[in-house]
Amino acid sequence: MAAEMLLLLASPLAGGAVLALVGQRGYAAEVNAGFAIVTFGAAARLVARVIADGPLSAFEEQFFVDSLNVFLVALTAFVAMTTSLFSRPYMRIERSHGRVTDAGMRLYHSMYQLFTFTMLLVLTTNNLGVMWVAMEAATLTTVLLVALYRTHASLEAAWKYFILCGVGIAQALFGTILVYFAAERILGAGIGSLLWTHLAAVKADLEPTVMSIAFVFLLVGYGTKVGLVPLHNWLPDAHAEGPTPISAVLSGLLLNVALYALIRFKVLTDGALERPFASGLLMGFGLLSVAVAAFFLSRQRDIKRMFAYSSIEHMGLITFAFGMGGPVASFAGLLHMTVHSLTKSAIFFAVGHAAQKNGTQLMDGIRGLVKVSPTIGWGLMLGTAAILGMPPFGVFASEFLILTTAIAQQPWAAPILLVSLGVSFAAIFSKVQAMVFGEPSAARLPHRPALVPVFTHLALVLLLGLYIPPYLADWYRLAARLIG
Amino acid sequence: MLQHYGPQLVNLLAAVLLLLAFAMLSQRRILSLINLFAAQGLVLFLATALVASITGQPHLYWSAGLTLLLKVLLLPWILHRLIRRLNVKWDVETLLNIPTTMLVGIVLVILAFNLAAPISQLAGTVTRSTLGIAMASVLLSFLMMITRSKAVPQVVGFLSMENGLFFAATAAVYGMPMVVELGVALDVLVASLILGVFLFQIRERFDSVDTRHLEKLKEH
Amino acid sequence: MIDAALLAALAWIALGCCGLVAPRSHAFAGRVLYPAGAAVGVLVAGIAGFALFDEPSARVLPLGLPDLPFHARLDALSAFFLALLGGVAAGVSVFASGYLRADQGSPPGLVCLCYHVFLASMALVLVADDAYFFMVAWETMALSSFFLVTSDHRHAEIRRAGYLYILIAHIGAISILLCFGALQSGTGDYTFEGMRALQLPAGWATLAFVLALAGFGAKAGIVPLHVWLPEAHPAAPSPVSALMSAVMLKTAVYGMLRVTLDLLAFPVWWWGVIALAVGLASALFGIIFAAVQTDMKRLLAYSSIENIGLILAGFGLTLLFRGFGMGTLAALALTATLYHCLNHAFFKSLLFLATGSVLHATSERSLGRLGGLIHRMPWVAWSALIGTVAIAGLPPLNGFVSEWLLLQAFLFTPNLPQGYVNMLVPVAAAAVALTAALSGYVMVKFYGIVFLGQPRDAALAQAHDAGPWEKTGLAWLGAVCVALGLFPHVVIRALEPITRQFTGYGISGEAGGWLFVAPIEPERASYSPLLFLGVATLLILVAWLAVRAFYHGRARRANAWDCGFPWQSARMQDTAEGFGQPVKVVFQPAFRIEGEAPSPRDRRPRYRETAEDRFWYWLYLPVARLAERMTALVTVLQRGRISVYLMYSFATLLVLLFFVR
Amino acid sequence: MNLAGAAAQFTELMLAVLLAPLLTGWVNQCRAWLQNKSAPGLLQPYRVLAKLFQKEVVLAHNASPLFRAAPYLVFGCLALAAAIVPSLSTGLPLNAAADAIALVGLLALARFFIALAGMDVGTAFGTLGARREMMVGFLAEPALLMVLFTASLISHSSSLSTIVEALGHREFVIYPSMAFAGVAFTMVSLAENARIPVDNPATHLELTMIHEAMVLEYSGRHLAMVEWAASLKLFVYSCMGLALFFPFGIAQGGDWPGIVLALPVLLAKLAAGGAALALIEMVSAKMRIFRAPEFLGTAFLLAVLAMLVHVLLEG
Repeated sequence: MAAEMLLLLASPLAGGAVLALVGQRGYAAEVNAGFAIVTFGAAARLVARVIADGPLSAFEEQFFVDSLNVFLVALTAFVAMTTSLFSRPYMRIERSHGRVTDAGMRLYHSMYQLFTFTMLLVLTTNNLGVMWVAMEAATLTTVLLVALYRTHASLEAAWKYFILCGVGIAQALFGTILVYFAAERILGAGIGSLLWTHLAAVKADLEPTVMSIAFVFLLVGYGTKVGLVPLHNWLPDAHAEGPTPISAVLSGLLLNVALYALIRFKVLTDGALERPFASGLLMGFGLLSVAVAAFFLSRQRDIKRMFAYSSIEHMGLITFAFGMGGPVASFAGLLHMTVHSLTKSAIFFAVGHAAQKNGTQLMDGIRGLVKVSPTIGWGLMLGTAAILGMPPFGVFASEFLILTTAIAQQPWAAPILLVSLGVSFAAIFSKVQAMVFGEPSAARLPHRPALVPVFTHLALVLLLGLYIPPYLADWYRLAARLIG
Repeated sequence: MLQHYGPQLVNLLAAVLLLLAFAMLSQRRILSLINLFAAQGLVLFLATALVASITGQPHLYWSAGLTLLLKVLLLPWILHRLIRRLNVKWDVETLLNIPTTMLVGIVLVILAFNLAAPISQLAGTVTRSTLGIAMASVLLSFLMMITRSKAVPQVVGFLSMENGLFFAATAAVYGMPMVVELGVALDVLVASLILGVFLFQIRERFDSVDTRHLEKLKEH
Repeated sequence: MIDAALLAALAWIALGCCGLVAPRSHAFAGRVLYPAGAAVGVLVAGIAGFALFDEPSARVLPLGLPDLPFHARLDALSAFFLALLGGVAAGVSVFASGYLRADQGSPPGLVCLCYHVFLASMALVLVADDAYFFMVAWETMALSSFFLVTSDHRHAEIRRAGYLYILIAHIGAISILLCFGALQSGTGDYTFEGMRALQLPAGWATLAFVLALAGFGAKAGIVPLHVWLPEAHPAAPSPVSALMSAVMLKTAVYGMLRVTLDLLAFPVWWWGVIALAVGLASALFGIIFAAVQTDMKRLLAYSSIENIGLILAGFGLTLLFRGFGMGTLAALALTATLYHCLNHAFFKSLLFLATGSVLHATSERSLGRLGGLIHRMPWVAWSALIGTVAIAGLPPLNGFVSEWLLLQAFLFTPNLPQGYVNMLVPVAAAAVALTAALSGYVMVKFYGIVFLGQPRDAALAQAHDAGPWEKTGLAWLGAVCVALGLFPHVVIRALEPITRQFTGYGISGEAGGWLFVAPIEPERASYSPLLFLGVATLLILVAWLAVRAFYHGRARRANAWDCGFPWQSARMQDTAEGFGQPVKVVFQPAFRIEGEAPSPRDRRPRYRETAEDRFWYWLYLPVARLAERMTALVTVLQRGRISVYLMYSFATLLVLLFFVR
Repeated sequence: MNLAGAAAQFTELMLAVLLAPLLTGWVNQCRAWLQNKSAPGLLQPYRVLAKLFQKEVVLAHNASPLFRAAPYLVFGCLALAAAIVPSLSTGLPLNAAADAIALVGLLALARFFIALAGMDVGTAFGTLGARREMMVGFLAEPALLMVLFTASLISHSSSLSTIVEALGHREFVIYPSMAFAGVAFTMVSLAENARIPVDNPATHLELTMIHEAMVLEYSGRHLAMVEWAASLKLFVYSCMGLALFFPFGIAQGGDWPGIVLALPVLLAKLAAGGAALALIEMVSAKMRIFRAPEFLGTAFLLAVLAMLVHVLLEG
């Protein structure tokens, strides 16, 4: 156990250090990918272990892996790997276009590894304080990457990202302190009262008032990173202006990780208060995010910005699902987490190449992709169909469960969901259709796109729509029971 | 003796902290803003040390030392260099005029105290009543960040919010476990370094560190 | 049985995937894959034919969600629609193998893939036995048909049509999804078994019914959700429009029947009134708009709306009788409904394919530039005549039989226990009669302008008749139309299992032997197409022979007389607009008419008139505007000022804190 | 079906086919008398037919086979219709083959083909006539159907012979609904048989003609068949009207003595009906073609009203 855990966390950390030291060489990208692959291997081993002998903890309980976070670990490691594979040719082209300096590449690679490390730390740590530290670190590692291009827009985006998330995360720290405060009275001072496992054991006796106030701070804090409306403002800017691989991992992974933290606290809070206080808040914010994001979509001109808003929408949907709770809804939420990060990162890969080919991120400048490059065109089309909840892709599976449960349990929410999903479908599909079909606007560019990641992701999403492997299913079920 | 006067002293320091928060809220000049921030750090250090000596918890001394090092010496020094390099010593005009800001601040303080009151009753610590003040200073720094339009004051607000959090930790629960304290401190340090880098980049792009220039990205 | 059906669907998918082997080869797709697809279609029809009288057979596939594997079940209802699918698919595929040429936008292999996936997904919709499997198949159907519609995506209007189609289809799908949600009502059991077992409270049942009506109606094209239909059908390649109109709309009907008659074991008579009203509205609307169209495929699309309306009316009547517990009459109405589904599938696909041949021969869709094609392409013309007579509801072909049954069902309504409904029924019957008569009008316009008269365009002289593959397809569909018209008792007997399943009664018992159809009892009403046709043919032959015998068969060719007008040109014939004029005048309020008439002193007089669909202005544009306004509203949130953003989170924090207190 | 029935059926059919022109002639004669012109003579239609059969056929160059087949088709359909309508006796074999709805369908079929034939040559008048004919049709047809529905609602059957038996051979009842139906039926049959006020069989005035315009291109034997079919149509409608509204003296089940008795009754009724028709044509004026929809719409509404009245008062 300890070994895999060590490898899992050490590999990206070492990777960050190494890449920072070697600097921008020809093989830096390969090294980056290599470390990512190693990390994924470690994650796979860890997953195997957890499947074999259940929840595990290591380093006197500082680290803890149960069915809830292990699948996120696997997902994170996997998407990090594929993204590194994608970023190899992509960033090389960016470099050759002179949009990035050598120093920038060095920063990019090492920060990429560190970012992976922080996310894995958030997921695996059992210590809520460390969780906060790692979350803040995740912001710090990505903020420079968002500003990688040093353009006006990217600097502005990075600045907003930094300030908003920094402030938000500070609230989360206050919340954490309050939780510690509540725990300390039962478990006594010391590290023990910050360990989630211990808290979960005694969650019923935690002081309700404190926990409710604490959860408010935590919601505002981590919710900012999840991108819940009205705390979402940093998200579209950061996604649109950063390099595409970073947009992919931000919306594919970081949001999930932040939501994961929120869920951990939700479990504690609802345990402390008898009434579903946290669940109610999550439902409300989730629904608000879905509705507002859907209406943002139709006016977008920048393609990455549009898909950033769609990420907000989907995070809202997931949050709503967890807020509803119950075996089906939580199951659906977890499934949606998985398929959303896979699909959305795949879309960002395709979008990145499309933007590179046409030399612009503005959708009016991108036309007739299937003519220019059928693989990119169909990749984008299918990815969009998937993210819009078209079967047989996995997103549909989760949306199916969420909606059917919603109308049965929260009928009032059903019309809102119906309208929002309809509006977002109308907005996104019209724009993507115009980009994919029709007469092309750009000539073929020489370079070959790296589309293996795209179609790998889409294939997985397709699989999840038609057939969920039993162990994965058990795993979701256990996690869903954990969330309640 | 100390056992008797200590808590009162802590409360006094807490009051000073709140006072400083208000002072920062009302302060127009960047330089004195930074000095106030340093003073806040100092008070925080004193409070932490005091609590440490009252409760005799070793790791609190560590965090006190950390505070002294980071908040009183390092960060103010960095900020001073920063504004010298960026030469932005001029006055900061606020988006909201000072008296209004003050009134809002007072409302915030009331809210914070109301929130903290029930919690403080539960607290087993000698310094229970200071939790409200900590929360208030956090909110006040937040307010300050909202009302300042220049980048540097926003940074200062951000850091002083961190101070408030530290104080909350110290006051409410005699400080977080050591590893967390260290982590937080590290984060704050890295954050302020990155902020510095940023300010320079922004400066060289926009020839100004006024965040009003950072309003291009929006929906039309 | 069910395994066979699933295997057939699988075979279709496999054929589609074969298309990707040689994506750019027309010969491979056209000469190998499509004929094979047709063979599978025949197979499917055969399987379904057996399954119709067989016990329902079910199968659980190891796919789908963990707690919800794909359940498939083949009962009489599914089998009936499956037979419909197979029969039509056979004809259309044979036609398609000759039809699809190089001039489409997408490579043929891709079109072939989408085409066969479309067929397979429709088959799966029909055999699905749990909500998830159903929805997956349903949306796959929508997606594949969307790609088929936009297969020639170089034209902006085709893309627009496809977009409108997929949008309405998706919103409909969401509402179907919510309907299933209401049907399982939180038990988490999504299988149809579970839903059957569940006894919903009245409110939930009604909610489910309304959602189902809206969702499936969006696919079926009932008013006011019909706007995609006249856009998508002309845009699609003709075999695809044939399949969509003939089969895909029927899957929507199937869904309605499945949910309402099977899953909702909760007969409420006024649901029937709703369905009846909506159906008749759609029928009249559709046929009135068909009468004023100038594009032959749009005309057929609107007539599809009409036929779906009639089907829905029959369905409503079924619900009405069922709600009042009149089993036999419900069986009669249901028989009429299903029979009309079958008929419409065949004659509408026949007509769409005929228009496809015309389109290929002349590359012209507008009625204003066609005419006289009966001389150039006799085969297409004569087979189209069969379809035309059938769709106009004239004896002895199949269209008449179903309308006859429907009217019979109406005739027996007035002993309902509900007074208002009794008042409503004569009006409804009148509406049906009017629709039927109007469809005769429309079809005379369609056939007369496309195939008869003088060519309105010089280019038509080069028009060629359809190729052998296309002829075969047309012949098959035409033959089925005739057979369905001449042997109704066979069909009625085949429908008996379904009516017994859902109403407890069958009407073929009284069907008066092999010669007569007598749904209730012979002295109430009877009809014998065979005798009818036999005597009519006899009389015609006798007349002809007598004339030949007593007089002579001489004929001389000369110019048309036309009251002695010397200069006769093709432009003196009625245009499509001209022929539609009376309907436009009589039903003026239904249209949104714009246009200008020339003043007597115009140098170059120009006449323009467009009759638009009011629903655009009543429903769709307002909705779009509303969405626009909402967008403008939320945009305020993202104004770019960081202090404001901070304020949002600050305010959120304070508000939450305040409410926690 | 027994042999006697078949024979009766055959008699009825031949009678209709042979008597139809006579009825036309009779109507024309009555009209001439009322206009106090000198009448052309009762057998004039037969002479016309004979003449036309003698003449050779002149076909337009682009007349299709459909054009040549149409007259026989139409004639066949109307002859069949004549056989279906119980004019002499009920319960004949063909009554079971087609009920009221099928009868309407049959008439529609005939209209359909004659209209297509009108469009086939592609002349201005042909299409004009076809369009107007169909315009008349799409309003007259449902009206006729509604009239028959009223009758079949009363007799709980849509089979014509059952209707007639129910109306004629039960104890006498006054049906208010049948009054409405009768008016509607009269209006419909005026329109359907191209009579004043909707059309005028006597003129070839371009702007107003309907039926004549449609068959303008026909000549020789084709025209003869068309004319014969037209008079058959008049005969069928008359018999239908008589069977519905004056269902007396119609034999049952095709028994010979009954038929022998029924024949003079029928002739008498036809004579009266023809005279009445001529009278109506005399007193009313030809209306503009665009008034026709209103006229027929009224008929349609009256027919629907008849059903409602039935449901209301007699249901």
